[in-house]
Amino acid sequence: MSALLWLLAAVPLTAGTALLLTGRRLDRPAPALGVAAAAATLGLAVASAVLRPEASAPLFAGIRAGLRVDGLSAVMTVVVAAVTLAVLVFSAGEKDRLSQGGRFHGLMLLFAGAMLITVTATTLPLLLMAWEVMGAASWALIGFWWRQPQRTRAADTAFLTTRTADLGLYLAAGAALAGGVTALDLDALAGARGPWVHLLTAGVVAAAFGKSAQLPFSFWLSRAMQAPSPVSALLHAATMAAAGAYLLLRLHALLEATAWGGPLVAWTGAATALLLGVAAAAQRDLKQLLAASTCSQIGFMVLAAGTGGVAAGTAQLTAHAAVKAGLFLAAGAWLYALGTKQLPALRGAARAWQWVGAAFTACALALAGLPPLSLWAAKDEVLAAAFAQSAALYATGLAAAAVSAVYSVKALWYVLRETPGDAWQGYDTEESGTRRVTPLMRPPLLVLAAAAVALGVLALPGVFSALRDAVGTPDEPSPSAWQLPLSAAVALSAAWLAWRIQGRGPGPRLLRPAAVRRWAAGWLGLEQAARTLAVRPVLALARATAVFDDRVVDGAVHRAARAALTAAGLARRSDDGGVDALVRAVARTARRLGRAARRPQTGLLHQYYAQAAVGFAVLTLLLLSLR
Amino acid sequence: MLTLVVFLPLAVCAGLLLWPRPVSDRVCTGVWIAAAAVDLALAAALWAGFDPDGGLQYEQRADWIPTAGVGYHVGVDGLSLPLLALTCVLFLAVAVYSLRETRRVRAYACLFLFLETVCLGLFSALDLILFFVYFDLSIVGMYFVIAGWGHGERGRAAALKFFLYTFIGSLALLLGFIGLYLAASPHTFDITELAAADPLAGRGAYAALVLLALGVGLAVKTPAVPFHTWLPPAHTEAPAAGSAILAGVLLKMGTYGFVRIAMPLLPGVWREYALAFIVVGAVSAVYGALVALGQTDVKRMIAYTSVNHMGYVVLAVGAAGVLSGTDDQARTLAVTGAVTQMVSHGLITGALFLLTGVLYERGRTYAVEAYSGLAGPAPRFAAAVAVAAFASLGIPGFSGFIAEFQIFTGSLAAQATATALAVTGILLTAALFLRALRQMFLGALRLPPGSPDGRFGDLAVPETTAVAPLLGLALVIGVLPRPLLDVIEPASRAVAGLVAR
Amino acid sequence: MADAGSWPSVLVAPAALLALAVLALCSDAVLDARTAGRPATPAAAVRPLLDVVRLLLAQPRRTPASDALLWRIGVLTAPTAAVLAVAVVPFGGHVVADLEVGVVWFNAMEALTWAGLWLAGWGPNAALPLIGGYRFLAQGLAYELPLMFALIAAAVGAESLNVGDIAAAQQGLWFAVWMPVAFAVYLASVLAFSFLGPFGYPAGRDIAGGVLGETSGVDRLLLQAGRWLLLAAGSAMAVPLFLGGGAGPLLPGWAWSLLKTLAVLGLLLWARRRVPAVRADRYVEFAWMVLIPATIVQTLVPALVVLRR
Amino acid sequence: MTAALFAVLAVLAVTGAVLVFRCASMARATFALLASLVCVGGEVILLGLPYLGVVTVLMMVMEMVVMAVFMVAYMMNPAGLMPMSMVHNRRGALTISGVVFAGLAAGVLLAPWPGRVGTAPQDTTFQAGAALMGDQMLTMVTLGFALLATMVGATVLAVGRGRYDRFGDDLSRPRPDDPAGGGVGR
Amino acid sequence: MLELFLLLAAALFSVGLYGALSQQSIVMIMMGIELMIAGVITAAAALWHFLAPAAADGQVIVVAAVVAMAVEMAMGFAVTTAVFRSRDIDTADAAEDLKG
Repeated sequence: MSALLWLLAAVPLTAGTALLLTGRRLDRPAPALGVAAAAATLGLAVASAVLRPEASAPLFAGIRAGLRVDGLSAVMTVVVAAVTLAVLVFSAGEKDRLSQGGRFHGLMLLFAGAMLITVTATTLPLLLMAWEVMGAASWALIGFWWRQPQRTRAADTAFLTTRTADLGLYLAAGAALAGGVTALDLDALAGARGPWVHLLTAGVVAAAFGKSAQLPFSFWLSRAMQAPSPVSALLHAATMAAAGAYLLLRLHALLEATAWGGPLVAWTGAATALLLGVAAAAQRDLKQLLAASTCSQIGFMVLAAGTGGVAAGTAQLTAHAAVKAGLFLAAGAWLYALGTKQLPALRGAARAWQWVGAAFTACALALAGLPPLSLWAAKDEVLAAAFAQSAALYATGLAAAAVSAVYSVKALWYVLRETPGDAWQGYDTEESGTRRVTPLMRPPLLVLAAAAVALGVLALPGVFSALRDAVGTPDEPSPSAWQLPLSAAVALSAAWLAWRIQGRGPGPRLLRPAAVRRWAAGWLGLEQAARTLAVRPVLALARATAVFDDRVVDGAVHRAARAALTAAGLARRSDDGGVDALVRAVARTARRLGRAARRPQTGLLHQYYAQAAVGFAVLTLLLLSLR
Repeated sequence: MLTLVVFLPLAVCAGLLLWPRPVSDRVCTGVWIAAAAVDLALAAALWAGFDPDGGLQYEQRADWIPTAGVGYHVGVDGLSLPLLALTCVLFLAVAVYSLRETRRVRAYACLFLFLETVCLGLFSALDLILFFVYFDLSIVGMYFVIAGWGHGERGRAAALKFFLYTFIGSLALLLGFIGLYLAASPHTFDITELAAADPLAGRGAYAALVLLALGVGLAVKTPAVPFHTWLPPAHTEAPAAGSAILAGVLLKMGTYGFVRIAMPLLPGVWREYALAFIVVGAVSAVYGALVALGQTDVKRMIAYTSVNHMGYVVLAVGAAGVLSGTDDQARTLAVTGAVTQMVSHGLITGALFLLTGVLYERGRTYAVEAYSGLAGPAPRFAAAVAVAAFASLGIPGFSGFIAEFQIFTGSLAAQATATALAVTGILLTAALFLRALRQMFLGALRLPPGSPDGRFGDLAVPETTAVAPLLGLALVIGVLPRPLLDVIEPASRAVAGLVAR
Repeated sequence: MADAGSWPSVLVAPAALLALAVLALCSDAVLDARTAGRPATPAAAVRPLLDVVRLLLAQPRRTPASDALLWRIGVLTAPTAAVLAVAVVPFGGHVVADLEVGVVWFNAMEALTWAGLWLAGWGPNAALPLIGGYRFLAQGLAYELPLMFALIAAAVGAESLNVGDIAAAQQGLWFAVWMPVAFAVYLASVLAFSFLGPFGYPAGRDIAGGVLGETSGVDRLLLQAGRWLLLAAGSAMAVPLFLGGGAGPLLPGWAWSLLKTLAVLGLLLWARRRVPAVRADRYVEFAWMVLIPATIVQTLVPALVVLRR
Repeated sequence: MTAALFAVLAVLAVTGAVLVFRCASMARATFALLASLVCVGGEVILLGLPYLGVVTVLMMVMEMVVMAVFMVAYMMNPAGLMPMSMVHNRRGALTISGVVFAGLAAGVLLAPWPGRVGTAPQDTTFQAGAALMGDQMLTMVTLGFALLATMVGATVLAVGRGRYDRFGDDLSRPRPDDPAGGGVGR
Repeated sequence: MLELFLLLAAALFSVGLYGALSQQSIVMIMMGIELMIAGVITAAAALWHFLAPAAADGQVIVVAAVVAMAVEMAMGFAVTTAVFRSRDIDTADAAEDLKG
């Protein structure tokens, strides 16, 4: 049984690394191999979802690396596997653009493996390992076309931002161990002692916000759009971005353990949903629009986690995965075809390629939250859970839902219009378009669009209660009778209003003042803030310390050395001047004494006798005096 | 058996030196590689025959200077065996890498064989004076490597600075050893006896002085922040192989000294001043990372990352000394993390330095701005550097993460603020590596004017065969840490126990 | 033991010595006459005595820048030495000065002849006498050591340096009998220090009389007298040393001494005639290489005899 | 009687000594010295050491005669006929000897001489002989060796011609070619 | 009575010293030394006679002095002969090669 789980994790990882290591040789068969691996992974995922295996292995002293598929994980694994397969099929279609297929598919499979481990991990270290590998894979994928500097810079920004947030997990792990949860088991984290639980919660929340691009960290998602479209679809829409939300859903018990955990998460989710929705509405680039909308949708999931609506969150996550993947793939298709993703330039794109247009329209409508479709149902459940918490949250949520309707309709408006005569000027501004959509691109789009629509069934109470049981939070509030039609009405009115306004003016009315529009377009100025507040001071500090280190610390050593040399010089001089002079003086006196001593040796015998006589006389006198 | 492992390289070195007929470079390196390979095989045999819970094994003891209580006492336990294996692996990698060396190869090979014996000797030494002798010989050996094969005049100046600085450190160490020797009631230099006797228990000021001496001596060698300024010039001027060994093995002597000598022999006073070591560790980590971020020379940057990584080890070792608020598992985790970090840092930074050697051989300069878009002409080289860089900044799947996770988890309980500060270190390391990678490897191709033949060849066979196993080992430890941790954990539990008594 | 010399004996001894010397001179003259074929008449015997008168009356010759004082001292030394030497000789029981160290005294007085003869040679400031003086020194070096050992042999035999004791010690057997070498050497030495006969080298005719060359008048007389007195003294000393002194069956002590002395004188005069003149350097070589070892061995014999007794 | 004899001999000895350095003629100086030494011999005999006195006289006579020979051989003006002064530093020598004499005299007069211990034996010569051959054998041996060394040393120094002159460079000549002939073994 | 003898000895010694110091000729110097040794002999004999007649030490000193005199004479003349033969000089002043 547990082998199935190891296999689930191992297949994508090994396939990925194999593809990576072989490098250029496997570029041609890479897409096929990738898709095959993804299919196998999907099969395994479904099997594990059904069988719910469990496995663990010793990792550190007293800490094990455990994997388990429970309700939440089952749903997540299936979603991840499915979206991965769809995206890989789509990217197979885009084969000529992604020339180094081996590297691309390898990284994508590596990412999928990491994501699968993240969703099935039961202990914190394993989760952290997978978490970090996902970050690294995203860096490699964003910077896939490493020859263009702006892409690699974007990759760095994305990686560093998520990495900054990931520090929280490290601290969380330490806090857990300190707090008494020696096995670092996710379920037991809530039981951490004393003050450590607050640090633990803070760490987890920070990591989740970082990875899911919530408010303080959301700017990296806009930079992540430099990645090829399939990457954006898989990573930055369905899986990685949602991982943060999943973590919060998984650790909702921990959030409740601390008083401030739940409300903070909820309110951040709601605020992100609303503000990033507004930002999305102000975007002129389709992918930027979709990215901002991802942030706001994940805001809803975070809101659900904060308010205890685990099932709602899961539903929202699943639905959003399908919808957003579809939209990104559509945008990718158009980018592949027309070489641009600017909305004005994409006018009439839907009409040019009907299949792509149809899928895009379906998903966009779902995104807008129109009644029968999936997101509407999921969003309602989330709002229900929010309503159970506090009315204000419900109101913000509803506003955010309205804004989502606005930006979806905006996108639709551009795409569905006839292609104007001068449209070709806008083409090929970012890439050289191929003016065609390869056959392989169409099936994933259709599947995803179908899923987006089908998941609307969640609205039915039966299905939702089944989901609640699966997830293990049976007593979760379900949307009351009046909430469903209210949200539907809000969504419809917002959509109709947007369609009307779109037709006349450059953007929705409430964005009338230019400053607000620019602020919203620039992703709420978060990146500039982060750059000025964090990056630039750190770099300055780094340069300062480098100079300090070379000049002061190293200087001290050199000054000590110079001081030693001067002391040595001094010693030498004193030695030569003082001691040596003394020695030379002694030598001189000795020579003079020597010369004096030679004088009595006159060679004359009689003088010797005289000297002898005098000597003996003195001797006798001495003897006499001494006696 | 152990003495054979330690002195085999020396024997080969002597043989090579005294060989009457002139020996061609190729043969010299061949002999060197063979010796290193055989030594690695023996080390592997040692590892295979090692019983993790057996404490000190393969002990050999003989009288060396009985009147002064100095004995030739060698033995291996969970702490030293991994380092022993690491030394063998690194020296083999360096030997293979030196196939491309052309300058005075015979002396070069002999010097490295000598260094291998010294390093193996030090890690297996269980007598303070034996430890000290190897400690000093390593400095001498490395001085000649840097002075002889370094880059020109500045090489000699750097070598001299390295020698004097670490030598003064070793003198402080000797003072500490003598302090220990005098404190022990039957005067002895033997580590196991001193550990059992714990001579300095309850001797406040005197013990503090001894710890200060030991601390300074080992901090200079580690290097911890205030005493680290010898490292960057030594590294930038040393030849690639020299840097790999200096970073891979010689730095571990300082940290190994903490784990082998300072903690078990001075438990009481270690606990008392653990906070100092934690602070030094944390400061080293952050300071090292920050200064590395501010560097423009890639080898100097990597050198500072060594300071950063060693800072984590000092942090972990310090945290292991804090009893309040921590339980035995946290302290064991910290010590295991420290030892794992030594091994992983050895492998990863060794690989990194070898790769910078490749870079220097082709571009004749370490300046980051001088290169750009190297991934084009040298994809394998770029891939290797990327892997090494990511391993170094602690990406899971590599040994770096295993070590750093254990260090942070184990140390947080002891001192939350310091560890939190240190954790930011991995973020800075990530930033500097990514910036360097982006600057040098990605983007449009631009080569420095100095590169000899105007193009940037990819990794040659000896270079790949040198670097690949190191990164492979790091990957294996990252993915399957248990074989290594099974060996280290019992020993670190013992050390943690010794410190806590 | 000879009784100590009383005051009058001091006069008798020189007179006796003079008588002996004259007797020796006359017998020598007789022998000369006989050898020259002239009849051995009392007149011939008395001829030398006539010289005495001649010399006394002759005008003494003077040499330029001569050292008169030393010359006169030299000439006087010879006879005085002889007289002083005889002082210790016991004449049949009577002795002038019975010195404890009689033998050494005799030797010392005999050594004075060295000084005397050299001064006599140096006095006239003339080459030939000076050469005569040097010749006597050379001869002196030759005979002195054997003579000393001979005297020592006698003294050792008698275990005393007193001449009387030596004479008394020869009751049983005369020393001459079992110390023949010593006796012979003694006799030769007597001839030598009186530069007569074979040892007349210092006064040899080849250097015009040597020391006697420039002497004239009283000086010459004194020298000649000294010569014969020394001969007589030596003979007199030989008696107590080697011939048992005054011992004898019938006659009183002094008679026997007289007889023995005359016998020795006769022997010497005979020897003076028979033995040809000997050059000093040849005699020195013979004396030092043969006589000294012989006399040493000779001295050893009585030493051993005395020790064994 | 002995006191008178002592006085006479003492005066004679001192005058003889002074005369040695006053006489121009070397011969006279030598024999003045002889006279002085004979008087010293007499003094010794007077002091009851007849053997030593006579031996001294005996030795001095022969020595002075040999000295006279050397005096004549080496001195420039042996007979003192030419007026020349072979003296230097008279005043210094006089003062030193004067001082020495004064010192000695003072010592002699002031020193508290002890009384006589024991009486002289009957035969002093025997006493000397017994001592030399008994207790003082070492002195006797030393004097003996000294004399032997002197004889050999004096001969070596004085003889002008060495072995090689007489027996050829490699000492191979059967008969030494001495100028004067003679010598044993011819 | 002893003092007189010793005065005699001192007188002889001083005259000998004067001679040795003032005379230039080597032989005259030797005569001076002879006189000094004679002084010693007199002193020794006197001391023997007046202080310790029982013991023969005095006499041994006299014998030693006599031997010394003999040795001094022999070596003196040997040196003078050697110096005279090589340098043709007889005064002490001329033979001052051993000057310091």
